[in-house]
Amino acid sequence: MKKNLKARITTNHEIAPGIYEMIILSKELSLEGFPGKFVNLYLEDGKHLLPRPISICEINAKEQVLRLIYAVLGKGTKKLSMMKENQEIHVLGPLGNGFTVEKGTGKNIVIGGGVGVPPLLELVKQLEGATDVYLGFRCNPFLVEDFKKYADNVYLATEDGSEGHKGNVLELLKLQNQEGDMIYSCGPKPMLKAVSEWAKNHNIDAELSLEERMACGIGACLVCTCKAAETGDEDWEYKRVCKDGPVFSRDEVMWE
Amino acid sequence: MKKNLKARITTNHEIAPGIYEMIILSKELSLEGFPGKFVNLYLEDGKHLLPRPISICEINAKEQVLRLIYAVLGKGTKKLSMMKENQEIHVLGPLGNGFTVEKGTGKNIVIGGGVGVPPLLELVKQLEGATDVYLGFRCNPFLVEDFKKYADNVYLATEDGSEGHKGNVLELLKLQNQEGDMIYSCGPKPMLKAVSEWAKNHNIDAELSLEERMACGIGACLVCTCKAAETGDEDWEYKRVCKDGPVFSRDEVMWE
Amino acid sequence: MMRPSLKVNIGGIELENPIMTASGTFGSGKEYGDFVDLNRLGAVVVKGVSSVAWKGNPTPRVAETHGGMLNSVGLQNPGVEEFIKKDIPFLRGYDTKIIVNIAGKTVEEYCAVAERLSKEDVDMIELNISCPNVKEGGVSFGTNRDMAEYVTREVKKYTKQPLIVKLSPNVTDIVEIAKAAVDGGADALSLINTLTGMAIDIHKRKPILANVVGGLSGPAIKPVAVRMVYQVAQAVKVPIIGMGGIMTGEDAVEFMLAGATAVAVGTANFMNPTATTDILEGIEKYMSQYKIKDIKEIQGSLMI
Amino acid sequence: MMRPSLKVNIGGIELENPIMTASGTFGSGKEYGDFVDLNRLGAVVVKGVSSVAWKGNPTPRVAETHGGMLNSVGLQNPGVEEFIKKDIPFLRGYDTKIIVNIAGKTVEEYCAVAERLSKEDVDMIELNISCPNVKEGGVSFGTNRDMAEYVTREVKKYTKQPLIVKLSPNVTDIVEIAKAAVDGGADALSLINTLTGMAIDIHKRKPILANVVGGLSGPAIKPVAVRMVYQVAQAVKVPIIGMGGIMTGEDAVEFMLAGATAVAVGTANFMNPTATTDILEGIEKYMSQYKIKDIKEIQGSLMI
Ligand SMILES: Cc1cc2nc3c(=O)[nH]c(=O)nc-3n(C[C@H](O)[C@H](O)[C@H](O)COP(=O)(O)OP(=O)(O)OC[C@H]3O[C@@H](n4cnc5c(N)ncnc54)[C@H](O)[C@@H]3O)c2cc1C
Ligand SMILES: Cc1cc2nc3c(=O)[nH]c(=O)nc-3n(C[C@H](O)[C@H](O)[C@H](O)COP(=O)(O)OP(=O)(O)OC[C@H]3O[C@@H](n4cnc5c(N)ncnc54)[C@H](O)[C@@H]3O)c2cc1C
Ligand SMILES: Cc1cc2nc3c(=O)[nH]c(=O)nc-3n(C[C@H](O)[C@H](O)[C@H](O)COP(=O)(O)O)c2cc1C
Ligand SMILES: Cc1cc2nc3c(=O)[nH]c(=O)nc-3n(C[C@H](O)[C@H](O)[C@H](O)COP(=O)(O)O)c2cc1C
Ligand code: FES
Ligand code: FES
Repeated sequence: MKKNLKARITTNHEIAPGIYEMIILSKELSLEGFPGKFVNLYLEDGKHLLPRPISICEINAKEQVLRLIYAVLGKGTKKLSMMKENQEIHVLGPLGNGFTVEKGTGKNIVIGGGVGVPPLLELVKQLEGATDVYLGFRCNPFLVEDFKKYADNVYLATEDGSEGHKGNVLELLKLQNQEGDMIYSCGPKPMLKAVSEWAKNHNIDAELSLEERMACGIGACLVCTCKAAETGDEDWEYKRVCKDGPVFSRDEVMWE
Repeated sequence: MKKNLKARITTNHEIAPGIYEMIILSKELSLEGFPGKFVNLYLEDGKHLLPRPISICEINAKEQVLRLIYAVLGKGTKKLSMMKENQEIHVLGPLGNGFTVEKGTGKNIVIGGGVGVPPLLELVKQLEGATDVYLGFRCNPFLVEDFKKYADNVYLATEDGSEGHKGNVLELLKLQNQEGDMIYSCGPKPMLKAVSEWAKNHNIDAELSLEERMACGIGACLVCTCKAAETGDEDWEYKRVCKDGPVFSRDEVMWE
Repeated sequence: MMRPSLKVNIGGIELENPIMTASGTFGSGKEYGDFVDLNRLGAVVVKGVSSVAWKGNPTPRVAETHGGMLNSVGLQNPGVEEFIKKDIPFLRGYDTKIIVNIAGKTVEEYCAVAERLSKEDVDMIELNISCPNVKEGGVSFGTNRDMAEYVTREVKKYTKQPLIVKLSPNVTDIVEIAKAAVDGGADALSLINTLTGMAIDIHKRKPILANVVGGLSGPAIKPVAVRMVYQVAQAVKVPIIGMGGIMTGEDAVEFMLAGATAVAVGTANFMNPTATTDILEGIEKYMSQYKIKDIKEIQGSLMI
Repeated sequence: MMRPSLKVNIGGIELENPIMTASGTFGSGKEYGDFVDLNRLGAVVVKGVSSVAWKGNPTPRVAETHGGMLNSVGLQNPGVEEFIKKDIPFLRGYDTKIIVNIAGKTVEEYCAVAERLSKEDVDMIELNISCPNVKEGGVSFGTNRDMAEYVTREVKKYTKQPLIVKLSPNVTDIVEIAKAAVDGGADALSLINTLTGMAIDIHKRKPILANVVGGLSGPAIKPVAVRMVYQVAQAVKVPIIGMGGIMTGEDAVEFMLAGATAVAVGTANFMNPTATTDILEGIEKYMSQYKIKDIKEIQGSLMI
């Protein structure tokens, strides 16, 4: 059940250039949290009315906290980054459908790019099968050590070559001749499109987590749609990223 | 010279029900401060764009602070009251013309009502002549002890009779058969109008401090006008409370 | 003490209270049902419905602006048959009125939806002649006096329920259009729909909305909405449903003082899913503060 | 490195940079001279001037709204003779262009002010056919195609300076009015003036403004202003001065991308007296970030 509440911020600090970690305390949210789901954060400043959707990076039900990792991109995330510990924040969530963890009993390939990396951490923690993780960054990787705790292998790519493979994750994936039964991925659209094609070519099932600008976050306003089609169906329709997604199966998403 | 700056709040707390004292630290403002002048306080929250004009209650040039006393009336003053010590606040000031302290060398009558009381404190401190002060409140008087420090006599009236004379200051003034050479007054319009008439009847010079809704605060936008006429002149014009006032001489103001 | 009455009457239909949802912001209520008790709403006004399914516009469909937002959904909807099958049974499970917002690209399409719904168990029809997000029809009906009257008159022939006409604020003279709709047979008026606006991403040098322009809603537009409600209330006798930036009970009271009989809550839902019932409670608080026993004492009681 | 050029040309007059003040928000610059170096402004657009002194409307003349404000000053001004005597000499002391906003209740009055100013040392005339705060004339010229063309054509006969026509956003079709002004001979267009709005004090049950309605300005209206600048820029060839809620250099860039040649800063001055030069610096920062050497590269460079 979705919650509309005020949660206390216990941590909010920079963990990599422009990347922040926010930990919020809420029993309800920690109980309802699920990998791939997200929360709406509200700025409540009179100027920025719309929520900022941020994925759940980690859940600790025992400590009753959610860990969120976000990039400072525009005015809203800038404001988020200036919020202080012990402040309360208006949160709506968990929202969306999340990944199908049950599909991950075989060999899993998890592919993340940039700010698409954080939502995959809780997933990797919960996946039963063997899991190889591919993480791509422009520069300044983050969360890599966290993934190493739970994954079988973690492969790293940076565009500037500062750490790991110089280039993108797709190249790395091909270099490794990676094999597997199930793919989970989150990241920028071009990356997801490439992952989707690679998965199709290798006949591997895949789940992709998309992003879109949102308003309600719960499926009522229809602003956050993406083009989707039932498998093999040419007659596409606009589906709601916030409610039907953010996680879609490989064949559902129609790329432009 | 007017200043546009950020000042540090050193104190901000309730001193009577719904009445707050805010002390702000600023060398520039404390040097330029003058009785009857005011400052614009900005909320900078994206929702409330217009400044809140608040009079200077006391100036301490040595400690480089201004004391402001304000009532929580609407949304903006509510927000002001929630500002914390050590926070910075955007201030523009000192604004307006202030009282003519030089006229106060004889016997002064100072009359304040409600939130019109605070701006008179620094005036009374600076007046050279003997000064009798009349303060009127609905209930819950404030600043009375401060005035006692500097005035020859302080007369108090409350509408609910909880302290001092039960009724308004005008009655008290008449009861005392108050005499004097110069009147200074600030308070609600009906009170100022009555003071003005009493002054005219007794042929005493008077300066009255008015209030009006403002935008620029510096005389450029013409939203804050009041009807004013040169002495004896029927051909009135709209004068700017923020720049030509807030202090006007008795004969200038045309009452509705 | 007697509980104050919040009942209002629109086109002969009595609503428990004046709180409605603004079309397009509340779906058909299902999603918000997780947060608010739909029984407490005066009426649920559903997302615009057309005779056949409409896909709507490409994304991005939303842009944030100072104190407001732009949307360019473009009336995506599954068509009237889907709506009848899925949403009416759901909403009939609650003790609230159902108002169906209808859309069309031609007068015939509007009439077709109205006729189809006339046989269904819905309480009122809201004719949207003001959506700025569809190229044909839609807004051109709402910005032309004669077209507004004509489309109202035609649709009125096909609907059995009271007909509300929803007006566009993007006009020189809102009173003229309001009178035209009343002349055409409108039983009530809804105003305002969104103001046409635009936002640009200066870094990409591109409009934020794929559709370039969109409809501005939220508190930013409230002063325009209050003004239009006030002007129209002076000129027509039918009830007005006021909307545009209502975020609090105080905002709702402002619209009723200006002349609205009921109010609709739109963008506020996105910031707070319990906005509708919070606003209802705000109105109740205002009424108890001023010892107002019947909400009708507020409506149009502005002193000029 | 060469300093980037911010020069813009309006009606044959070259401005050092695109920053102007919005009429009525900056007086004649005297008061703001305490805070900003007037030499750094592309132009000072002064408060509306009429042939004789106007008293303006009763107070309160201002109301705060969410992200905006309403004003109902009603063009209080001391008349053109006072203006010429006091303000022109003051402004000529600075290296900035002088643009005089003119007001009238009849076409004859507009022409009289224009004619009187044609002999004076001012750089341009801005014809305000869009003020919502005067009952006669004013706004009715700005909301009617034929009247807009007519008053422009007449005033043009009497003025020697380039003529800017300032448009009202309270119209169904801004492009139609813009074209009419250009047909009438406008050398440039200013848009937008304020949107007509209203605010109510729910505790007193009275309108906040003594004049009941007023003009909405500030960031709340920016999306409407950007949209209108964009639409008009597609339709006319004369330069556009964009305004409406510009608070930052980024906002100014947004207007220029939409098609404005210059921008005017209004309500922002009230929140921050150094807004004009802060915005100028914001534009310079944007230009250096994207290595833009000439501001003309920004203007209208939106990619659709
Ligand atoms: C389901 C989902 C999960 C997300 N999870 C994360 C995460 O875990 N970590 C993270 O760093 N980012 C995440 N994002 C992206 C994040 O929401 C945006 O970066 C953020 O909203 C930008 O806000 P801003 O105010 O800084 O930018 P601005 O550009 O100032 O925002 C303006 C408006 O556009 C919206 N917007 C701008 N960029 C995006 C975007 N990329 N996606 C959606 N809305 C956007 C904002 O929400 C706001 O409404 C997620 C997005 C979605 C849809
Ligand atoms: C020159 C001057 C000096 C003042 N000095 C003091 C003082 O020392 N102490 C004090 O308590 N109050 C003082 N006031 C009044 C004070 O400015 C208002 O009470 C305050 O602005 C109300 O703001 P709000 O947001 O709480 O009310 P809201 O009603 O929410 O404000 C809405 C808008 O109206 C304006 N407004 C509302 N009431 C007034 C008012 N009475 N006068 C001017 N603007 C108003 C606000 O500034 C704001 O722009 C002074 C006013 C003026 C003009
Ligand atoms: C996302 C969104 C979708 C909308 N869809 C519709 C619609 O389908 N039909 C309609 O008549 N109005 C539609 N509107 C307009 C609203 O019903 C309402 O008139 C407007 O948003 C002003 O109210 P608000 O400021 O409270 O949102 C929509 C508004 C938004 C924000
Ligand atoms: C207090 C005030 C007075 C104004 N007076 C005039 C005027 O005399 N003539 C005019 O053409 N526009 C006038 N305007 C409109 C502004 O010039 C400008 O078009 C409008 O405010 C939008 O810009 P902004 O949002 O930056 O303020 C006035 C605006 C305000 C707020
Ligand atoms: S954000 Fe409203 S439907 Fe997705
Ligand atoms: S507030 Fe602008 S002139 Fe007084």
